[in-house]
Amino acid sequence: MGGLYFDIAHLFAGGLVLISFILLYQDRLYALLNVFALQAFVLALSVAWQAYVQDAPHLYITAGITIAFKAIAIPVALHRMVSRLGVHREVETVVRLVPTMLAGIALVALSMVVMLRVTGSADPLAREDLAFALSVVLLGMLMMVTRSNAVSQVVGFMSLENGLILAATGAKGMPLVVEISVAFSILIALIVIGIFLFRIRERFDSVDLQVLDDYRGESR
Amino acid sequence: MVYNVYVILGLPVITAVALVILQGYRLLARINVVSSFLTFVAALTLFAYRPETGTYLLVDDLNIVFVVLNTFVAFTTSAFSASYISHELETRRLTVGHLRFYHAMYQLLLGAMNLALVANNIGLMWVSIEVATLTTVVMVGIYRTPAALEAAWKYFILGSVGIALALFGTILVYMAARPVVGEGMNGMVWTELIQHVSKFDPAMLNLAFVFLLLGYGTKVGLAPLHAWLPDAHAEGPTPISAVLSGLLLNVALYAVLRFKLLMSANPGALAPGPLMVSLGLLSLIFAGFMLYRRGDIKRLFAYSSIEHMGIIVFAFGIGGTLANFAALLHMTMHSLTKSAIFFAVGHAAQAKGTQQLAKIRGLTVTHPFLGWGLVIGVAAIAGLPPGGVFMSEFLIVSSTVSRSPVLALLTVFGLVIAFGALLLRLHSVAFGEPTGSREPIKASYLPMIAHLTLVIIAGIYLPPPLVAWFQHIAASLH
Amino acid sequence: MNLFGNLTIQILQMLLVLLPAPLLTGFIRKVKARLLRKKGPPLLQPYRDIIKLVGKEAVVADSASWLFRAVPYLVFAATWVAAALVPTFATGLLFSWSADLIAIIALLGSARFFLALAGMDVGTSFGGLGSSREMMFATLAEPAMIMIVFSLALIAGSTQLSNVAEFMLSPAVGLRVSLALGLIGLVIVAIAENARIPVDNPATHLELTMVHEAMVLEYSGRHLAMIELSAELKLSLYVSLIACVFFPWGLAPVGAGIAPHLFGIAAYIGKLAVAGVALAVFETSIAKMRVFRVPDFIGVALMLGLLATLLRFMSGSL
Amino acid sequence: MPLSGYLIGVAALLLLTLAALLPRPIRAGTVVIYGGSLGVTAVLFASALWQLLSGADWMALSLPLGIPWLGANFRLDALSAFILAVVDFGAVAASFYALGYGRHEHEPERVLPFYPAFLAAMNLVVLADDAFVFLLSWEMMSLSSWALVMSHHQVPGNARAGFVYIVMASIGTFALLLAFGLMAGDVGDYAFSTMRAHASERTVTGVVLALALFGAGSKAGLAPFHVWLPLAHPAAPSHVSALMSGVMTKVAVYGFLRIVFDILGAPAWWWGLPVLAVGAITAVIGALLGLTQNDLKRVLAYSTIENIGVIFIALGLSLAFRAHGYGAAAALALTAALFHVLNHSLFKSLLFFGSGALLTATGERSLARLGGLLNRMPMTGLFMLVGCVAISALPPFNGFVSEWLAFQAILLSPVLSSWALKLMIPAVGAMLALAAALAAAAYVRVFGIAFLGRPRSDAARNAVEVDRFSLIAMGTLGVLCLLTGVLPGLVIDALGPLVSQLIGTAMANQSQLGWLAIAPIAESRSSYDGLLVFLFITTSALMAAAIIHRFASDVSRIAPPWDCGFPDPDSATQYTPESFAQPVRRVFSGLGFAASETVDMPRPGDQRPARFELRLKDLVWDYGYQPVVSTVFTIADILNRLQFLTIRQYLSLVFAALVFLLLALAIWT
Repeated sequence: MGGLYFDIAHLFAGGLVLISFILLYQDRLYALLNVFALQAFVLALSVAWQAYVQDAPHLYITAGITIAFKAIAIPVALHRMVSRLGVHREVETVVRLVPTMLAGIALVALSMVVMLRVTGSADPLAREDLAFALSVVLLGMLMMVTRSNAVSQVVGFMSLENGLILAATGAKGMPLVVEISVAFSILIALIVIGIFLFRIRERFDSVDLQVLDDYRGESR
Repeated sequence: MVYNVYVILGLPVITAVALVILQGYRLLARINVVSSFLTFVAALTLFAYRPETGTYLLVDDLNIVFVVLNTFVAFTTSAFSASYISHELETRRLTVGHLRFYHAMYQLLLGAMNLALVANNIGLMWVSIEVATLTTVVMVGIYRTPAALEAAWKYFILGSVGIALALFGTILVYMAARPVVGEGMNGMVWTELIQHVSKFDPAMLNLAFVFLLLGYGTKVGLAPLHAWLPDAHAEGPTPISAVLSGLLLNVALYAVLRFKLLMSANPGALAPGPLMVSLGLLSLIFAGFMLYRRGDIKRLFAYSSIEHMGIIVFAFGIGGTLANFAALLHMTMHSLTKSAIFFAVGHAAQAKGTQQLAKIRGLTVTHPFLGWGLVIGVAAIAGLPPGGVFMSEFLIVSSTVSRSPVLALLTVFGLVIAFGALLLRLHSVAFGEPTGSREPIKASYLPMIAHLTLVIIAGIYLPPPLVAWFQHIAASLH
Repeated sequence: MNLFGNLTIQILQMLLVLLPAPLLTGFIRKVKARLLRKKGPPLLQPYRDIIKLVGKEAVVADSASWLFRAVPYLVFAATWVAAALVPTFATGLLFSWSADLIAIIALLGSARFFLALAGMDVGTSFGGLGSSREMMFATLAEPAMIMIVFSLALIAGSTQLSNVAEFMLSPAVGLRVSLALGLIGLVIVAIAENARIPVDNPATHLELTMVHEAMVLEYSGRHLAMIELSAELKLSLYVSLIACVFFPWGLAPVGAGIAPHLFGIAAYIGKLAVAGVALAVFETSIAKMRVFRVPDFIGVALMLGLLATLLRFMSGSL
Repeated sequence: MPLSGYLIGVAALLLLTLAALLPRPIRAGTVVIYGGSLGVTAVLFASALWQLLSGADWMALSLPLGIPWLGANFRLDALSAFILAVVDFGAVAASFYALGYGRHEHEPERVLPFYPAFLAAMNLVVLADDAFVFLLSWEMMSLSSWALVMSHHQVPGNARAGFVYIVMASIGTFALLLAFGLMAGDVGDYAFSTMRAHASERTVTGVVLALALFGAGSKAGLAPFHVWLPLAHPAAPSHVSALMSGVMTKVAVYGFLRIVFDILGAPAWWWGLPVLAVGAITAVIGALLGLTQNDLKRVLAYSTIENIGVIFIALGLSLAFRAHGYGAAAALALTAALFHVLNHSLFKSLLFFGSGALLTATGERSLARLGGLLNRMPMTGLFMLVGCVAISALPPFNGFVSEWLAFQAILLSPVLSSWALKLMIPAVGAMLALAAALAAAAYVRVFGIAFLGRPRSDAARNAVEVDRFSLIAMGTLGVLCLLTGVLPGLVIDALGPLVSQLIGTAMANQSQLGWLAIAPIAESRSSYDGLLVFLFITTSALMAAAIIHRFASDVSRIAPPWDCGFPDPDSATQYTPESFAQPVRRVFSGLGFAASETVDMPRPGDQRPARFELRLKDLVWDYGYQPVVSTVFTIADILNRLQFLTIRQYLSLVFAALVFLLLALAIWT
């Protein structure tokens, strides 16, 4: 497999990490959703590329799912929900942006370090892919824990999951990728539905805990 | 060609479908029990006729024990749930519609867990554990009270993250395997992996194990990944609490074990022992302290589950034939005892109409049978003889102390802390001036009695075949 | 001959501690009176008291139990047996081996135990007061006594009084610090145990700090006589104990002829007289102390005993 | 009887437990259960005694139970035979007593099932020959006795007593578990025989000694681990209290003997020190605190602590002598300890039976509401008197003999070469004497307040004598207290075989001495003849009485008390238990307890009553245990915050764990 293939795959993977950073940087919900759609799109591209490189046609299905579901359906749904719930546009962050970005960079560095310890026995393409995938995963999680708004947390989770798909597709000849992506799509769908259902609370953070304590018979 | 394993997997699913279609909750409950029983019988036949290993399915010494235990507790729990649910109907906490859903989910959960146990394919295992989680999520939320929804939601989110981590770990394992066993399905087939693991890339394996331990550890409920567990136990229907504590935790534990095997089979990889030991100790001591401030009886025993999972993981981490044997024994005993406790607790909560410890007092006076059942159960789970837990804790501590006294001391510390808390609660619940209603409730004590009897017998006498079995596994786990 | 001889000696001994006991008390009273320039009661007054009391009817409180009537005899018996085992004029006592020094102390302990019970039997406030204080003194006096016994036993290599006495006679003794300490301690304990000044006042009935007399307040007639007699017996027991251990001169050795025994008796009488005078002088020269100072007083004895024992443990020569 | 016979006996007791679970008319149940236990334990006692006296050789047996590859091993040697005899005799007495006493039980279904189980467990502990069976039965013993303590769970305070008890017990068990783990070492074989075999290559003996002292000692009631005992023992029904105090503590002593004297191997020179120190402190603390209590059963419980202290002093001496190679002296000390084990089991059971009788007759446990009972319950009173004299270590009863032997052992200590021991042992001797004197005071107080004087409550005024069973049980024990006191030689000779089993040598055979006297080392050194002393006292007392009654007056007039001319009809002016203890309180305050008295005396003309307030503080609890408890709860409170985080915070926990592990990977691999 020539350098070109490698570079293109590399490009996509790196692009995903970059977009994750942009996600971290966003402070508006709509913008956030748009960026996420972009990430999903790039992911789809990279999956498709992998499908082509590994000539594994089933990966095209994954790519299709990604496009249809993550790049279009979910963002749209979330758009509508944001407007429906009238969640004020500001993404209230728990940690301010700058430290978050720094942490993100540190995480990327970390993932590089741990991943590059892996001997070259696995082919470099996979290694790089995995390194990027790991950073995307970590960044997604970072987003989940630094944003207190339900929507942005969903987005965080989905970008985390993008990282997983990236890794899965990067792993040459990995079976069950399609099933996995389907399963994850279902999962995300459930989460989104859940947010719709429980619009009582517009964030994962449960509302006043003291109230719940009365139900639980627990006391601080 | 032997079909029993397909029965174990298929029957629950078919039953689930049937339960969705059929009418009449008594019928549903009966079907539930019968089908669970049949599954159990089929699982028993595995001892006799073992299906040959395939790409997807594997029945070996290790998981056969899990399967049998799993199906047995599932069966007794379904019997308990029959009487429990009927009371819930009378008190209008659930509707018939809910029940249909509930029973279907119950069977689905059972099937998913069995699949996770007999899967020879780490991807398949992952998928089925996810399915199991989702079904339990739904059942935890079934009461639709804000607290229940809260619990379900928390469980759902944390579980999803855990699943994600586990998946990443799985991918990494595949990546590690691919250069050796080649591309395609083989890279995920357990038997292939364990054969060639010694040639895998250690660094990759280490990374994979970190993710798998955290991912499945979330399901096991190890601190600090435990957050979902207490609420899920407390807010769902009690049969589900029993299943969660008695079975689902074991299944996740089984997954961790499998990967521990991989790790320890690879010379280059860092030993999984220390990781598991420290996580186990952390969970043990942490849960021990958390027990003191509980105000909700089911949450109390949920934390005690965390504590015991900690002990088991600790013992597996210590390794060695003795400790592994003890860990397997402890796991079995914990499943039986804890589910028995939840049977008692469920009826007690129904009898008193509350789950708050402060409002349940003098149970041995008002409901002697439940009260003493609870006393025996808690005594057994706290490690008092003649419960089987006593034997396993004896083996764990005494086999640890000679190797590293400090660890043994820490373990004893945690055990004592937890013991104190449990007994403190037991005193207020079982003894003293009784409160609440005194009229008896109609309950099926049979499952509870069966479990407790087994536990007590096991504490004094372990049948040789079982022992041989455990020892064999323990040796293979090294 | 030997067995017979020892038997006679034993019997003589029993009488010899019993009969002069009242005399000793009378003698002490007389000397004290003289020291105070008083005439004092006649020397034989204690005998007269006892005989008179014995003859009178006994008044028993209606709330008393059978124990109240039994105690005087028990106390008397225990004290007498204890006294009979302390060599006074000869070492070869037939039954001396049946109880060693520790057992003798324990016998006195039994006597005290029952006396204290008797004090509480009638259910008056005075009785309880006496008993509780008596027992409190005992809690300190007994360890002190045991310590002294230890130091002695460690020197003499025996707790058997006859053997101790023999050892003390032998030149092996020499002059030892621990012996001196032991002597002082023993004297203190003796004063405390016999309810003498400064611990207690034997000559009064209506003093709030009284101990022994408060216990026996309800006794009368023959019972009181028994109590008095055993008190006097106890006093002479302690005197003869001190004499036997620290001043064993004149004790007739085993199997000696008649003459040594007579000499021994004479020596014993002499020792009693000396002790009486000394006690009288001591009691007239100091004042009684408050009850809660007494523990310190007895504590001194305990310390001395412990010190003596430790010295012995440390080196053989002290 | 073969060893299997004993196990069958145990099985029979367990069957009785099951039988007690069946529904039945209560009276019948009481008779069946206690009668059954009586029969079984009687057989066990007889055969154990025979085993001990006949010197039949040891028996071992292994059953396919317990830990599979190890099996359940049992052994009956001289030591276990002796303890077995003590245990089962106590059981016989208690069961017989309970035939009468058990009828007054309100909720027999909470007592009957656990009573036989308790007996069975104690028997098993003594028979066990491997660590697992030992600890299993040990913990069963705790568990069943805990259930018995909880039988009156609605009485305020009992629940707390039960809780403290079961927690302390299981901590002790864990200590023993660690000890056994260390002794098994890398061999990993928990059979005592194997441990004995590997005694030589053991390195951590000191730790094991400490663990054993803690584990067994906390069960026996050694200070400062004694706090549970005065709570738990009184809470149980009296016949159970008797078993717990008189017998179960002995099983604990057995545990210590088995581990330290038998399995652990040759002692180091310093082993004696901690044991002696702990024993002496325990003896004094127990005696002191016992003197300040008002609850009769609590006084008895504290005196149990005191006696355990005495036993451990003797054990410490024995260890010291043995370590320095003085076999005879070690044998003497050990004999003293075992003799005291026997004695204490006798008179402590007797006293608890008595307290039970008082409870039945008056419904009162507080001394302050008793009084004058000797006239109303003459037999009970007499037996209690015997018990009080015996436990106060006064001749001619048995308590004195064992303490006398202990003193004789102390007198031998100059031969020891170690200076620490030289310095320590005299002090220990003084504390032993102090404890004995304090005990005497305590029992004068108990008997004087409860049985003498005038009744302090209507309950005491209307008390009547108790049932025949109780009286016979108490009488038998009383007679035995006297017999073992006047015939100590026989007991010492009977103890010979097990002493030589543990030490290698035994005391010289006492039966050659004339007049049934005993001489520990040599007759020239010291000797004691309980029989003669007894005869002398009785004869001279009777003689004196006879002479006076015959030749002088035997008339006596019943009159109101004189009381120095200030007679007071009100029985409230009698000495109360508090006032009796006041002198000792004042003198010893600060040793283990702190007493503070406040007097509020109104000025002349002021109408309000004067008030005297007495506060007692248990220093051991306040400064030893309270801090631990509060620390645990503080930590629990701090950690409890983690129960109330938001989902996002929980996620951050997971995230933190992940990052931490990845960092670890990055750094350490």
